[in-house]
Amino acid sequence: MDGVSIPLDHVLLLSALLFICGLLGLMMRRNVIFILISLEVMLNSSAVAFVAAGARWGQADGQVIFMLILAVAAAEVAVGLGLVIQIQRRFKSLDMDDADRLRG
Amino acid sequence: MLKLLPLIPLFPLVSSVLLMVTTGKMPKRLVAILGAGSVGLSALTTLLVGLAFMESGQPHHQVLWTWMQVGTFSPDIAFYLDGLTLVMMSVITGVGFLIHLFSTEFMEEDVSYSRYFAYLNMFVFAMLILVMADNLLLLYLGWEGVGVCSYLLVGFWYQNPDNGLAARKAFVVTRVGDTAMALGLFLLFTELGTLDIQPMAAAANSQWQVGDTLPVLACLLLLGGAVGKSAQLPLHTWLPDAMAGPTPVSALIHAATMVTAGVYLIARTHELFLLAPPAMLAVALVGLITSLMAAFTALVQHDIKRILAYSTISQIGYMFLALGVGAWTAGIFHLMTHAFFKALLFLGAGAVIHCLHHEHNIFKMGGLRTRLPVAFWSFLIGSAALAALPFTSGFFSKDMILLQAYELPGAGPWLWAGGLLGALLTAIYSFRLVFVVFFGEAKTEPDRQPGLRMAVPLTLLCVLAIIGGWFALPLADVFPVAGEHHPSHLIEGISIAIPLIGLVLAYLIFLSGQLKIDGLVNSSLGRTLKKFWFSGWAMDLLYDRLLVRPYKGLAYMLRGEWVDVIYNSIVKVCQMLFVGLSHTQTGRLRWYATSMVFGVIVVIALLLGVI
Amino acid sequence: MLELILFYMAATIALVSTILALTRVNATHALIYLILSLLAVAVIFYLIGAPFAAVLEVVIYAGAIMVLFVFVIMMLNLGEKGDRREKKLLKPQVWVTPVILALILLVELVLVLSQSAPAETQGLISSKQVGMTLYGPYVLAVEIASMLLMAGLVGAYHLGRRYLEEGGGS
Amino acid sequence: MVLVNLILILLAGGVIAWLAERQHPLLPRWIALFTILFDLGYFLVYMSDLSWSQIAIVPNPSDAATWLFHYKAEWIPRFGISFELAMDGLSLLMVLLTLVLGAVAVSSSWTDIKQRTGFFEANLLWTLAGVLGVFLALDLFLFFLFWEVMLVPMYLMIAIWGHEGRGYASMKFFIFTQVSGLMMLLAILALVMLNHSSTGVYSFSYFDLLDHKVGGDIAYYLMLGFFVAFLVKLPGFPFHTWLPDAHTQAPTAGSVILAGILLKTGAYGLIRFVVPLFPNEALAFSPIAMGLGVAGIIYGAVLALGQDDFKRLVAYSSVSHMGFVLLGVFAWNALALQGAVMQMIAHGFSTAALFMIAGSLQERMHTRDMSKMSGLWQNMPRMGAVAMFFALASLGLPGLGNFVAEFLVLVGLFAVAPWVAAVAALGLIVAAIYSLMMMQRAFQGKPDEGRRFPDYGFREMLTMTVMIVGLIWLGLYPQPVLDTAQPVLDSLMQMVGSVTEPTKVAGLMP
Repeated sequence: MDGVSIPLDHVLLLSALLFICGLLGLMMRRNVIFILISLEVMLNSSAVAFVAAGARWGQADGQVIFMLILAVAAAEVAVGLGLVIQIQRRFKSLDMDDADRLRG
Repeated sequence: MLKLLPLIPLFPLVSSVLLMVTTGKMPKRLVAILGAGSVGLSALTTLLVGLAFMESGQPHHQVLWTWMQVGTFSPDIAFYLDGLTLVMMSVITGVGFLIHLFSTEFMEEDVSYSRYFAYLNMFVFAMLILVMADNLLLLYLGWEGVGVCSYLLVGFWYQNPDNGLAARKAFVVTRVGDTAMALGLFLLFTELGTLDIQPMAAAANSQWQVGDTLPVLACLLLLGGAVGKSAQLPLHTWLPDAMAGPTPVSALIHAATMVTAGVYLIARTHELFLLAPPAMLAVALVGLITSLMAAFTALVQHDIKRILAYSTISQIGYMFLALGVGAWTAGIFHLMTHAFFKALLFLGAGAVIHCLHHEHNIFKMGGLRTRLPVAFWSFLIGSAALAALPFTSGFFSKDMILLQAYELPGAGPWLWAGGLLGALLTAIYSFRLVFVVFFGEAKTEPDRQPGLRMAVPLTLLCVLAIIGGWFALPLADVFPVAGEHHPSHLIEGISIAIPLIGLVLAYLIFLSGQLKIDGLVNSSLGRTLKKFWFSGWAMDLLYDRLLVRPYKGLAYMLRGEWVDVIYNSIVKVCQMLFVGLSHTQTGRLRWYATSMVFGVIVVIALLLGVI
Repeated sequence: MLELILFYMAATIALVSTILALTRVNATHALIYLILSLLAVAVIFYLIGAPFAAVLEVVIYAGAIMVLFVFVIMMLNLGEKGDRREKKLLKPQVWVTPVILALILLVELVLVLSQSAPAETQGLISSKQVGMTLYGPYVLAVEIASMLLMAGLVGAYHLGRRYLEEGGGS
Repeated sequence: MVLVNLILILLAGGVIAWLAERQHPLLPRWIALFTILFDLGYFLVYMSDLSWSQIAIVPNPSDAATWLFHYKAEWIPRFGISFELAMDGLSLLMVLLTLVLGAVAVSSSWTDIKQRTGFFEANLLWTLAGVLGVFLALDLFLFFLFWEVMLVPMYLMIAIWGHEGRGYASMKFFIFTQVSGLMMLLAILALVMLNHSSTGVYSFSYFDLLDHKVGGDIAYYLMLGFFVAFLVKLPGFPFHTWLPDAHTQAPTAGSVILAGILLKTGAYGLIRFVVPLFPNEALAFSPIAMGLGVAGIIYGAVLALGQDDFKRLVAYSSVSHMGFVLLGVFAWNALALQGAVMQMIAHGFSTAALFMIAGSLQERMHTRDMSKMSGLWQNMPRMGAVAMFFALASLGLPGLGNFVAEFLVLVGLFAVAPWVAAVAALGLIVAAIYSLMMMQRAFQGKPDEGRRFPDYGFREMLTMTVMIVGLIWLGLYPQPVLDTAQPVLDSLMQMVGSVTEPTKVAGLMP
């Protein structure tokens, strides 16, 4: 298995495309679950970029960061889903626009 | 003996402070003794000092302490005694004492008896400082001091807002003049380096030539102060209103002493004025014009005190005329005789008012000749002196002024003619007063007779008003000697005849009624003119429209503080920004995410541009 | 060559399934597509020489985290009504601005990428290497991550407990 | 150490007064009075060691040994910040004024503060401590610190014990002072940085900064930074608008301190810092400064006439009077400078007294509106007489301190800029108008027979007598004050002497 043949640019491009998908989801969806999913996509895409960069230099740092991202994602999902439950209880809806208490 | 000089102002000062500190808790008798007695003591001391001065014949200079000293600016609290000072001091303490004595009875029923004497004594103190001052700054202290006392006394019955207005007017109008004078002081100090009068005169003589601009400017500024204090054009409007004060106050401050301070100032600084002929001419013209205007105004007034007030303005005009033509001694002489007869007239008027339920309108009086004989004789003698009937004191002084005015090369005869017109008018209005008030049928009955403390001062002043013309004033060393004059007999004769003509005219018009002037008075021109003169040539109206109202309007307009508009608009902008920005806080997650993306785009674009 | 083909296939699957996941109305469907996307990414990891990461991606991401999602969605019991409502929210006007912005961003990213010199991934990085690095220079990061996880745990417990105490969802 | 103790005593007294409220609510005012008098006594004891010959030494601004007292301790040596206090004739006068008026201020709020008395007196004492610090500090960092220290307690005094509009007034006061203070801080920092770049050492010390003057355009802006801070405090037109609000709303003691002492810190700053640190720039700026001074004199006087509120009137009169100080400082003339110093002291007395009268009226009538007053003299002759005295002082009656001050300023200014002096002299006329109008509206006119108010009692008369005697003394024998300030001003004149050649002032000559 020699991974020499995969061009880094393409991996990074994939990462960018995934990231933008996540971003679009974040911007368009109002359902809090989909927002969380979008966040996961974005985290994942950045993880791709890290791993690819690590592979480019033959260093393990990229994967280390990937693992940290995993930890962040896990924590985020745990808290985020807890919040989802609270939002559902409070607003009887998952629409984030109903939870606009922060409006100035 | 000369060392007693500082005691003279000290007596009234101490008395005044005592009266102020005890705040009316002193018994009236003691107040009277303290108030009048202190001035009496001053008068006695003045006599002693005067005798000593006559003996030595040398001007006496006495420094008490250095007022302030900054670099070369070091005015002292110091007194200077020469003939001029002595004359002024004698008038102030002498006439002042008589008026204080008169006041002890006149003000008997007033609740603020001790406040009255506190002010009056303070006035005497300030006036003495004014005339005794060795330098112009100390003179200015006295100058403002008498202004304040005048303010306090005009507004003595403060319960009536009209009196307050009159008092404020008196102070503010004179302050305009005072400020001009202060500027004059600045100029003199800046140019001559001292404010001590004698060194200053010497410095002026050595630094300036006759006809230079600076002395003219300085003298005109000093003249500004003088016209303010002495109620000359264009700052004369306060004096008639100042009659709101108690009548003895009018006699002391607004006839005998304070209003003549301007005359004193010019006489004191005559060496400067001699360097500035245009300023001298200005003094003469101001005096003449004022004197005529005031005389016309006095002709048509109803209020006994206002008539006397305009007459005072007119007479001071004569003094200015005298100073302007260089007749220094004559001016001071007239100052003195005027102090006698005008104090007499005012006190006489005071007696009439006192005994007549505070009636001021002369057309509501009449026939008082038999009912108030003391007042009648005072008025008669006073009016005779005022009109300059021969052998009264006023005759000598006024005659001297007119003759010296005639001598002046150039404008002399014109000034003389103007002066004669004034003398004619003076005779007419003064005897109009006498005839209307004391002859004819009685309209109001007096409810009392003047007591001893009123009668004695009146009598003494009557004597002074008659014999005052024979006094020899010790002014020879003070003023430059006037040239010998040889007036023709014609000129002299006219001067004597004019007042008599005026007397006869007044008799014919106001007493016998043989000369009918109703037609003249009731014609439209006559009515307009009468109204115009009655209002004091509409000067009050002019100032009201030109200065008072615009200033008040300005103050009212600005009171909301427009500068704050700037700061408030800064606040407004901040608030608008706040409101605007708070709209971006929609609370919507998508909106925040979108804005973040937008920001990221911008940042990356910037980076790309840089890369 | 095979790797390259595999890579492009996996990349296509990842992209398509992600797009599908984000456009679903039903949350459960979306999750299935997301798992598919994650698996595809795992393949890519494997291909670029990071087998350990690939394994973690499958086990933790696609396994643990997504299961968590599924549990919650089941707990919320959204059903048909939620789907209809969700459909209404996906109106075209909601799309326009985000899409434009996303496109601009994409262009920018591509520009950035095009400026870097072409390079390729190289060699395999063993799990040993990763482990050495992780517990070597990055040990502090591990500590921080552990604290983060702890905080997440506590937070999730706290939020969830109140829900349970108050008697469950609607 | 004397100087440090002077400040510490006040700070400690404040703490004690605060704590003492728990024992008895009336105790703090006695503690405050005692603290100030003790401080004054302590200072006088040390001052009595000074001889006139010592005071007459012209202090060399860059040689600390020529100053009367000097104290220096390291504070933050890394940035050249030290705890440096020093006193010369000018600060001596200011310290005396502060302590005397401080005692007067305590007396003026003897009865009208009923809530949280302890904290009030504590704030009062802390303000005084801050003011003393400002007058004594010679380290610019320390100076700025004290500048803020005096601000905060004053803000609290207005915000807590003020009248109906206190929120707005105190905020306005705070923001004006704070913003201008920030400008000064920027200028200080820039000055230190410039000094650092030329000498290589950081130093906030006045002496060091004096030795290395900055030049060029930047110096002009730095001068403006200082100038604006001091002008706001002075207050000079057009930065005066906080003053009427703050004065009107402050409790009596607050007004007394504000008018009597705090405003003087602005004037002091001009003399101590702006002119010596930036002589060239200040000279170039002086036409504008004079213009602002004259504008302040006239504007303040006009607005004073338009006011119904007794305190607002007095506040605007302050604006007018402080214009003379500005003129005096920027006339570049020994006479005018002396006048400015005299005005600082005389105005402190006269305006403080007028504010006390306003406070007494407010306490008795519960209004400051002069349209609701009339003929008060009838009921309160003593208060009326006192008010008359201070009204006359305020309009510049010769024989009282204000006249000496204004006359010296004008006579000095006249030599430099006659036309400016002529316009400023109009201030004498308009001052008469508003002062007398104030007397007329409040004390004269028809008395309201239905209402009776208690006249001044012993405590009030005692306080007022102190001020009256002070003003008469300043008016008739100001020499001790002049002599004390003279050496300082001489050194100032020497310092600027090199730049004030007649040719440079020529623009102002006729």
